[in-house]
Amino acid sequence: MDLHYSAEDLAFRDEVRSFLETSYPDHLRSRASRDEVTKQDFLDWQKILYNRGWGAPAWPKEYGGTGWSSTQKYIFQEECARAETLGVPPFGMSMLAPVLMAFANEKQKSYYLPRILDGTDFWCQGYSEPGAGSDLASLKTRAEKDGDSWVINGQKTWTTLAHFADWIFVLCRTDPTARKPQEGISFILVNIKTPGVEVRPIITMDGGHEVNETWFTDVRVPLENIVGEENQGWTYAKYLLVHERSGIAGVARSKKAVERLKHIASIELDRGEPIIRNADFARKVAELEIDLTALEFTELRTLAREAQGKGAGPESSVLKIKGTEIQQRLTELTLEAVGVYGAPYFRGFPMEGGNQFPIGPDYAHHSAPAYANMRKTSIYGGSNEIQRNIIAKMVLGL
Amino acid sequence: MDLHYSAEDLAFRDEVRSFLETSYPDHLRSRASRDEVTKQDFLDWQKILYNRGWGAPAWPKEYGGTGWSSTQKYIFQEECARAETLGVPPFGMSMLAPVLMAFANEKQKSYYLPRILDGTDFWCQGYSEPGAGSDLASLKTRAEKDGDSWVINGQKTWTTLAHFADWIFVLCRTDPTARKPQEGISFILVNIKTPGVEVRPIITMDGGHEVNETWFTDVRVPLENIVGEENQGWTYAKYLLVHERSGIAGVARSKKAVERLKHIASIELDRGEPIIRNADFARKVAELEIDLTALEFTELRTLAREAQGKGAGPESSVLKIKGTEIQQRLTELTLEAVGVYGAPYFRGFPMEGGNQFPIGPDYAHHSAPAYANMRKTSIYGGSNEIQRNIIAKMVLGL
Amino acid sequence: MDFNFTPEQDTLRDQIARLVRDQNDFDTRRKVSRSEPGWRPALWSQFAELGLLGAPFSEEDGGFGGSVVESMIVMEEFGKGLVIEPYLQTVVIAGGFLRHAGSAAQKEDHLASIIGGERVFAFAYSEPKSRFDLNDVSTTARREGDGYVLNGHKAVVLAAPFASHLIVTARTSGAQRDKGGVSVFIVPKAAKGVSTRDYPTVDGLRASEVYFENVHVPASDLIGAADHGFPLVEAVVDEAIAALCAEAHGAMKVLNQTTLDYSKTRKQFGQPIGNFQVLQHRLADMFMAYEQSVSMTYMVTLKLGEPETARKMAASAAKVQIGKAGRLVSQEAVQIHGGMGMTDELNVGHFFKRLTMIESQFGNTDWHLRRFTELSNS
Amino acid sequence: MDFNFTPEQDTLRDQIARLVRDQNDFDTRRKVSRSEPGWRPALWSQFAELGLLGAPFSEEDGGFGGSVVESMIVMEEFGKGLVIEPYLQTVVIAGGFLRHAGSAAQKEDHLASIIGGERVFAFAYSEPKSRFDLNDVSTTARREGDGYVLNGHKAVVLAAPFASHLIVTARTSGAQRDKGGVSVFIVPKAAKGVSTRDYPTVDGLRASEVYFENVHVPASDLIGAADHGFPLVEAVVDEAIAALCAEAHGAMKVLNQTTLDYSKTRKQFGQPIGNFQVLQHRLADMFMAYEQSVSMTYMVTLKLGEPETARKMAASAAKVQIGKAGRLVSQEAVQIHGGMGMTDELNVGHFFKRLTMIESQFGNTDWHLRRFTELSNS
Repeated sequence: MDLHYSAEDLAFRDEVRSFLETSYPDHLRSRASRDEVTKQDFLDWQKILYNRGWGAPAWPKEYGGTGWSSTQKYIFQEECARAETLGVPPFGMSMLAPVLMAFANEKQKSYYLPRILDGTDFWCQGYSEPGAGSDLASLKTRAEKDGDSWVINGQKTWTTLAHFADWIFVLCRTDPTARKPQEGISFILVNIKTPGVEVRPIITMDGGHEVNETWFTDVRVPLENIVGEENQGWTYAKYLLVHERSGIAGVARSKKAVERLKHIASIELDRGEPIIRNADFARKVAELEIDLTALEFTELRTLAREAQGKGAGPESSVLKIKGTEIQQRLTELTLEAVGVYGAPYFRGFPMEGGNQFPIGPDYAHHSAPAYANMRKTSIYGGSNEIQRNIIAKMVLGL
Repeated sequence: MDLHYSAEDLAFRDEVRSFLETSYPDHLRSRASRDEVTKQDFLDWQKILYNRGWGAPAWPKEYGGTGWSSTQKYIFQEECARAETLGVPPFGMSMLAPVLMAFANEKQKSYYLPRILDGTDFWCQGYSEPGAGSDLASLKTRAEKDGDSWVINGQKTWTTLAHFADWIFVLCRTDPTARKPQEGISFILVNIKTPGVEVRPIITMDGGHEVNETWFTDVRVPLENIVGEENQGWTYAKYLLVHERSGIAGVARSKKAVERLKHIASIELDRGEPIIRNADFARKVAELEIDLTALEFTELRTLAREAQGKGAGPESSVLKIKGTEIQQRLTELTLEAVGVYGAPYFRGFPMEGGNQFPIGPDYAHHSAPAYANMRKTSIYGGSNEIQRNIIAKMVLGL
Repeated sequence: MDFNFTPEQDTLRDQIARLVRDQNDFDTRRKVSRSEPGWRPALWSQFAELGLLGAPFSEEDGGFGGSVVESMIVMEEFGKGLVIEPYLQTVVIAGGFLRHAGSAAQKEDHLASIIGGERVFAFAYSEPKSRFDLNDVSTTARREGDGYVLNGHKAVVLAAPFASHLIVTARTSGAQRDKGGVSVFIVPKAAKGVSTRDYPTVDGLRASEVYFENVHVPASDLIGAADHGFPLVEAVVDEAIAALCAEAHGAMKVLNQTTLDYSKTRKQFGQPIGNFQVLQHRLADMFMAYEQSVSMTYMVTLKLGEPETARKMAASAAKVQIGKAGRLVSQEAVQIHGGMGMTDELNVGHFFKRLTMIESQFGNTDWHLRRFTELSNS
Repeated sequence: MDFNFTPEQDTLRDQIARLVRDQNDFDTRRKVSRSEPGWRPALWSQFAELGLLGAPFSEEDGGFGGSVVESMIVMEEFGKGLVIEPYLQTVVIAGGFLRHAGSAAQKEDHLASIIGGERVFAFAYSEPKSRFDLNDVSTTARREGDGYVLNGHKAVVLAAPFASHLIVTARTSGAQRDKGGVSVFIVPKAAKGVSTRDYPTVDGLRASEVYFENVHVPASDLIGAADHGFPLVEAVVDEAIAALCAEAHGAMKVLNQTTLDYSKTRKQFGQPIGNFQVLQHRLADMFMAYEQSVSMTYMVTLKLGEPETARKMAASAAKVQIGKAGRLVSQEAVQIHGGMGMTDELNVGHFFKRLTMIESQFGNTDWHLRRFTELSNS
């Protein structure tokens, strides 16, 4: 047992760090703490990574990935968090791509994967439906064969960043007569410009626009747009859900956020002293730091198991639950730290003087919307209730 | 709306207070904080109350009770807690007696009730069985008619203070062919000296002896010892469970215990200062006090509803849950306050010098066993999980 | 001991409930809060006509002879409907200052206009660095001639965008955090030297940063004794806390009911999600949190007349309970609603945001826990 | 980065597990703990024969070349079996003092006897008023001639009833709570002037109040430098904390498994209670608490060699996590077992009591949270 990085890993860390210092552009630096990230922001960052050969840290070399070890991937994540870079949207890179690599035909792989890698195609995910949130298998969107096309009708919801997307991968019911709800589902790729696809924004309570409803009305796509076998989509969907869970804990980003929180708490005053000196507040920050340390080492243990080929398995539910609880707690404490200046609300109201909000300290502007927004993390990606069910069933055998 | 006591109520409070000051005997005063209360202690205290005419504060006058208003009963409880008197075991006084008053025949009432009132009979409760904890209806103890007798066979468990008891009221299955588990149960009174009754102690993890297993082997009791109708025992059992829930919250006792805790915390040192000045400890005590205030006013609201004849109903589950959580928390914080002297254990080991324990401060001696012992409160009387089920079903309609 | 409402109080509640239902449905409220001017003067006039704005004032003050209990009823019903009109600032707070310490002339000048709905007040007390401490006052009121000259910056003054008058705390002596030396003034917003920057708040209200630049205030607009305003501010704020608690429990009541209803209709895995025992227990916990909040609201409301220490402890205890309960209920309501709970379209998120803001209004949970602790162990 | 055990470490674990299973089943352990002398010297000899007592010592110290990882393995397995023999006090703590600061002569004198199982140590550091502060030392060591004279009272000295030697902290200079002026001594329990009052503890161990009355100690029994013992004590106690964390997670592992097994067999309302979703989620929470505890045990064990601040923060963080997890797991295990969990007859209550005592050993959760906070924000 040993905690230390090897000399090679340390050299790699320095390489990543210096790349981020020199290559991460200023115009994206200021974005990170802003309300809305634009599609162009994502494309710019992906292009920079791609040009460096790091367009897909988690992919195997044969598909243009880096072929990094899990320690290297971990270091890369750590350094990106440290430098507060934009995240890379997971839909194409970490969700669709592994499914394509495992189940798509050569033609599909050679067409779609490079376009994800270089940022040509922006993907989104068509899973949830209004009647099927955590209960994915009860989906109703239909795809019927008609000549050389699938004809898709139905509605998806919570389609994150669909308003940026070029493509959407859609779970469709292709055999309505199947005995079990999990059967008779297919995994189909749809160009979002196809006639009949309509993306309608859902505004969330923080005032943001991240998610959408996506409607399909007689949408015709070529039969060849199916991935893998007809009616086997549920298998691929599940593969996607358990694959590539590394990073789900968000440890590196949360560590950076703890730093930010402590910085804010060293400025905000309570009885004339920095609030970090308030015993109650300090205790809550310490508890959070300690929870995060526990999560970090649980993730490291998981990575070690994965590196031995043992697979993360349902233990990744622990990472999801604890990771999101910490992310939520961070926003709760940030809002608490900023006191009365958590109240002013600016989104959607024209600002004077460009990027600078006029009221209260910068770090306070987004604190209440961020708190509200992060409630989503215990709902999406399989709600934390579902994750506890998974632990009970898969780990504990209940 | 008004919080103040009427002049009559204030006069009553003074009367109770002065009675307790003059009449509560010294030899019981020292008992309250001791390991084990003896049967004689209970009898002594009941006799004093009886002689004052206050043997049964909650009973109607016709049965020798006080006929007090609910405010008066509340005041009496408050004052007893304030004076740290012994409690009165509920089995005869608050559990059996209301059932007898409602369902027993005149002969039974006139025989049993006066003997409860003056302390002649000490009762215990034969409800739970090894296979039926919270699921009372699945009980297996049988009573079969044989001539002029019931013949009882089976086993009850968690029979609190059965080792003090003269009598036990027993739920028995009298119709094994009934369609539902709730049917075919009868409510039978058994003199504990009857041949075939055997009381075996259960030692709990705190080292104490409060509960027992009670075995029935061909125990013969007269047919007339049944209360109410044959096979209707479940009705009476439920009546008993919802009746007389006042005091279940234990507010008055917990208020006194908070005082004791704060006293301890003003003596015990942390970094050379009383630990009550430690911000974390003080916060926890304050949260407890506040929770207790909320519970107190919830109980007062319940009493007000009851006084209007609206009945406490399933809301009493709130009192049970919150009341026991507070009682448990009190012992947790007391153990925490006493620091290293929570560890020494004395029960069952001969002590030098009589009542005085030799190691550490008096108030520390019982702190760890008390913490362990109070875990029972969220298990007994319908576990707190069952109480939440009741709220969900009966109050929320789920 | 009595926890019953009078028939008059029951009638008052029914009237408000009907008004809120008819005039302040969720869509209307959302539209009003997102357009100018951010409130409805016409609705305010209706409040006045119905007598709501005079409910807690004595008859000799021109009111309808009610008390803090009437304000509790109003605020609870307003909480159920997420009402944004500034009853708290105008009636509870400004009205409270006038009731407690207003001179005959001040009452004469302001009370009838409050009760009649002509004047709206805001309470300018917090400052960029004061956090929740009412004694932390950097705004100065310099004695000059027959009056005072105010200079300073007040932060997040709720209802200021549509207020005609401000209640302002300012320092007439002492250092920034001294408890002595605080004075309270009534300042017309139109007074020379008062300027504001107005903005919406996350919970759909409006607020301003208010700047005082050599604002001349006559001595007759000082409320109470100069330098001794702090205990008065504390007393009024404790009343505001009681009112906020009522608003919060009203909001929780609706949020619990909405969540309960949703859990009975929304199906997952072939059954209503309310069948799942985990959600049942969490809904039971939400119910308990609500019940305890009602209890604490009654408690603090009925103890507002107690001696200072008891009153403060009651207010802090209630604020702590309501803060925790509001957080539990609002977070669980969103969680149980799932994605739908996150949307701007349902009222759930709006209750969530209001309860979140109430938690920090007039001191957050930690702040009141500390105040309670200090009073309890002193 | 490596979280794997060596084959030798795996073998060590297997050996201990077998020994504990064969020699320390629940009934035996309970009987031993309740009769005199309250431990088993014969079992201790077996530990020595198996090499457990030398596992963490270097080969040059006569040990088997292991490290803190070996102690972690021993303590985890001991935790699973609620072993009462004083490995922590003798090997981890006394061994730790000797490893860190023992003179050649002291190592020569004591290490072989520890490894061979001939000497048993106890650590006399806490005092009636010191709570958890290692620097709070009233026991005095007055310089006299070539040695020291000790006077004082040490509280709740675990394992002292059967110890041959004591490690004692005493003040050689400074005031009661000064960090300077603390010195560490080895004192044979048989030394003149040492007296004890022995008693059992709630978790089935044995402890003593230890009194020093003009106890003469030669300077050669001072460990480390006079007056500078405090950092040494802190370092050794952090190692003891790591070992306690391992013991605690071992205990939690068994308690979780026992509770899980029970929930699969115990029936209520016609089905195993493990079918109830509320219990499923609580068992999931217990599982998570255990997993996080394992992680924190590894973390602190592997960071014992870090610079002082990092080491202390690691130890405090781990102790906080383990304290909370132990409380959650032990309380839930009792609750899920229902009445049976309350009895002396099942092992559940015994694990409950041991985990409860671990929570306060070497500083409770609050104490370590504060230490962590102070280090984190300094």
